[in-house]
Amino acid sequence: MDAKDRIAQRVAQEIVPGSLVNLGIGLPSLVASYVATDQGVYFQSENGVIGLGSRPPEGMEDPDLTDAGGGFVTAVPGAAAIDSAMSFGLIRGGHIDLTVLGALQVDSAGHLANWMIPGMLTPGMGGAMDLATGAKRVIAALQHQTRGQSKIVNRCDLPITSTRQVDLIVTDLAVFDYCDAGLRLIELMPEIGLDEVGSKTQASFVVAL
Amino acid sequence: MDAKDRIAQRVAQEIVPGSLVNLGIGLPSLVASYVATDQGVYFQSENGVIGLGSRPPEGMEDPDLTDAGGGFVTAVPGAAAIDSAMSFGLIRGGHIDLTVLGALQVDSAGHLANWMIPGMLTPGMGGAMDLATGAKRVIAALQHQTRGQSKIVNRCDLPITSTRQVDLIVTDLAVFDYCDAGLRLIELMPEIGLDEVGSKTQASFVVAL
Amino acid sequence: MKRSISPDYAIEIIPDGARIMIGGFMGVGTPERLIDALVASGTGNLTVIANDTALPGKGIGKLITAGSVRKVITSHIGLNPETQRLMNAGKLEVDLVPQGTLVECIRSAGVGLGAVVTKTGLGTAVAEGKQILELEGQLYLIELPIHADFALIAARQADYVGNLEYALTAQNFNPIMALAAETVIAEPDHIVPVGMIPPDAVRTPAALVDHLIERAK
Amino acid sequence: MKRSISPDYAIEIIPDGARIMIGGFMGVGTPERLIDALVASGTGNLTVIANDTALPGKGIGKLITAGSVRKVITSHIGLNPETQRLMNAGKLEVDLVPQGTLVECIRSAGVGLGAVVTKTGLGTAVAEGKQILELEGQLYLIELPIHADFALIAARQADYVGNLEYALTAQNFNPIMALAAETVIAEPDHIVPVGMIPPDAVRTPAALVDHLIERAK
Repeated sequence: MDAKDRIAQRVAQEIVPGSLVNLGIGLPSLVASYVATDQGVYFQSENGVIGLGSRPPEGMEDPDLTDAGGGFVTAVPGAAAIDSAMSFGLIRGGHIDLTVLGALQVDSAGHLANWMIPGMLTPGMGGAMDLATGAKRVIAALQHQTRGQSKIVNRCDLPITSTRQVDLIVTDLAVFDYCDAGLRLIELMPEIGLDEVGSKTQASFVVAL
Repeated sequence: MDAKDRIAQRVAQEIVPGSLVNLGIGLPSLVASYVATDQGVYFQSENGVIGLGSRPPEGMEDPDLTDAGGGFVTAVPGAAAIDSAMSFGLIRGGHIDLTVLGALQVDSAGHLANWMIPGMLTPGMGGAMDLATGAKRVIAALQHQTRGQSKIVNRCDLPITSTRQVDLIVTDLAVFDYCDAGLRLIELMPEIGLDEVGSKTQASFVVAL
Repeated sequence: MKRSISPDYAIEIIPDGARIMIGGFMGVGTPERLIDALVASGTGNLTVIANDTALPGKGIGKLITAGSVRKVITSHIGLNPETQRLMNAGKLEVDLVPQGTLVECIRSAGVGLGAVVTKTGLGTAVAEGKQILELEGQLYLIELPIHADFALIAARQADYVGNLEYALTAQNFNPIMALAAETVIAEPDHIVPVGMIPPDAVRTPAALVDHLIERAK
Repeated sequence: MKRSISPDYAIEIIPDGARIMIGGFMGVGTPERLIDALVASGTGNLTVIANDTALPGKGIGKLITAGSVRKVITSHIGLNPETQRLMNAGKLEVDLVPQGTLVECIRSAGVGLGAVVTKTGLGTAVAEGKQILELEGQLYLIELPIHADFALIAARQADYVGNLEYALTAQNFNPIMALAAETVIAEPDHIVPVGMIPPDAVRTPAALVDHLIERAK
């Protein structure tokens, strides 16, 4: 199992039965495959479906049923199709129980940066700003480092996505949340030691394992 | 034909083929019966239907298909059912070509009063404030006098419905619009003389017959 | 999948003094069985948010007559003389709001917006005491979101998970109120198996509905 | 009843420099025949308002590649490297707006509201130069309505008078854009007789639609 799948599998444990969950594109979208289908969990995709399902059978893909990345999907029984105003009404209005977002950086204040690298890459924020601001719970799911640089930083130097503090960070090395003292390490991923997390993390954190 | 029907018949002449029209409850609702059914005119009722039709056949009334007064109606082929947010989105957004509203008073500034008589009667504004403010064209349809008092006044002493100037006033005596000089008499109803309108109107007006 | 509950059981969770949205337009598309249970429960001191107070003996009119309501936030009371009588007697507070503003304030609460910025009501009694905003040379009235503790809504049809479908003018405020209350209780005429309401026909997604009222006995 | 017109004929009414909304989400639910006709017409200097710029060779991506667009107001350009290349080369102005703000600004234009009052974007680059409003102790960003001269929308089905029905995720921005443009041009997959779309299935009432595009040849 590679790093991304390990992260996705760990995030899946955070999903409460019966909840409504939005998964960002990329790494977060892998989470769905680790959630049991009998838990009454509904996945919302911001392009307009509640009850996103797995991949359709070969040859049965419908061009009018896609995920937010434009890929073919199915819908589960009990799904609902909604327009973009309703979709973001649900997101901004606090009706999404949990969103899992990818990140370029997350910082000690719980700010997430995931929509542009000035001068290099500008994908745009898509629905990320609304999700990071409006969802009831926000999990940042990301690889701990990129090219040897920590993505868990004291202060984002990339443009942030929201001033709302994320609730949980899950990386391939560890799980963090926030307490009064700031960023807090609460769990090590299997076979990872505290020293490794310390040496690979730029941000200061307290430990509560 | 009584006064109300004469007013309704005259208002009907203002309705342009192919337009979307909202008729207020009471007197304005009589207008529909004077509009030919082959003119492609659609009536919107603010409780949520576009394409309001006439009375349903006896015994076939549907409790879920009513006008804004709660009375049974039909819907024409090509009708659409909408929720209240969409209904008032259309109204406030300028998508209604014409609204016909009843009035307790209309004044020289074109202000309409039709939602309360302090200390006596408070029906409430319902959709009237949105209609008077948002429709492309507003016609006030009312009897010229009530208990010998002119309802066309220099300045409303009843609480106004909107600061937006109405476009046309149709009474059982005359038709008025507004020009740079203010209220303007543009038409006498059949068998009505200028002197009668003058003596029964409190507001000052210019004449352009 | 949700369990269906009886109107009486549903009403037990509503305390005295609760702030309740009730769907319906002149009693059309209104949850009559929930209203009957609410009247029977004796729960009082309610704040009711609704388009109108219907007629005496119909829909919200029953709550007004029963004296269950302390305050009503509404656009129209003209067809219910009882509402006007109680208001004039100082026994019922009536907050009149233009209908388009009312539905949009409910929507804004439901979709996480901070205010409704509208021209409706500007320069009228409705604007008294409210903030005016100038944008691009135009004046607007700032109207604040309207939330509720409970929304009692009527629907033509629900499926077992709680997706809702409405019919014709019985739709009105119901789908908007389903967005804006802590707890949403839906009274459908019919409850059908999952899959019988196609995704494109759903107007209120199941995730918004907390309780489904069981079929009428 | 409306007459149906060809994509080429519809596009003739769109002048250089027009401000155009185009429905679709990553090319899904986007009016491809209208876009093809617009590219073929050579009309340029356009401002396009859309959720995203799709992919090269698909939907709005074709307009980007053809150089028809001067400015795009959108939430996401990440899957179209051509958009990013033109932006970096200074040949295309890109105004990035959060997706929920974008759809709500379009809606507010369509439903006659003066602004969108939202927390989204507060404290980020999106808030730069914008007015902040404090209401009940909370800060909000004021985002202005977004209008257009034309809306090019895709629908699953229209009837002869122009009522529209959408399908699944091909709905997205289409019904909202149909509210917010001077002229609305709809490209349905199918056009059916009046009465075949029941009133409760209509998502865009005919009154909003100015032109229907004829069936594909």
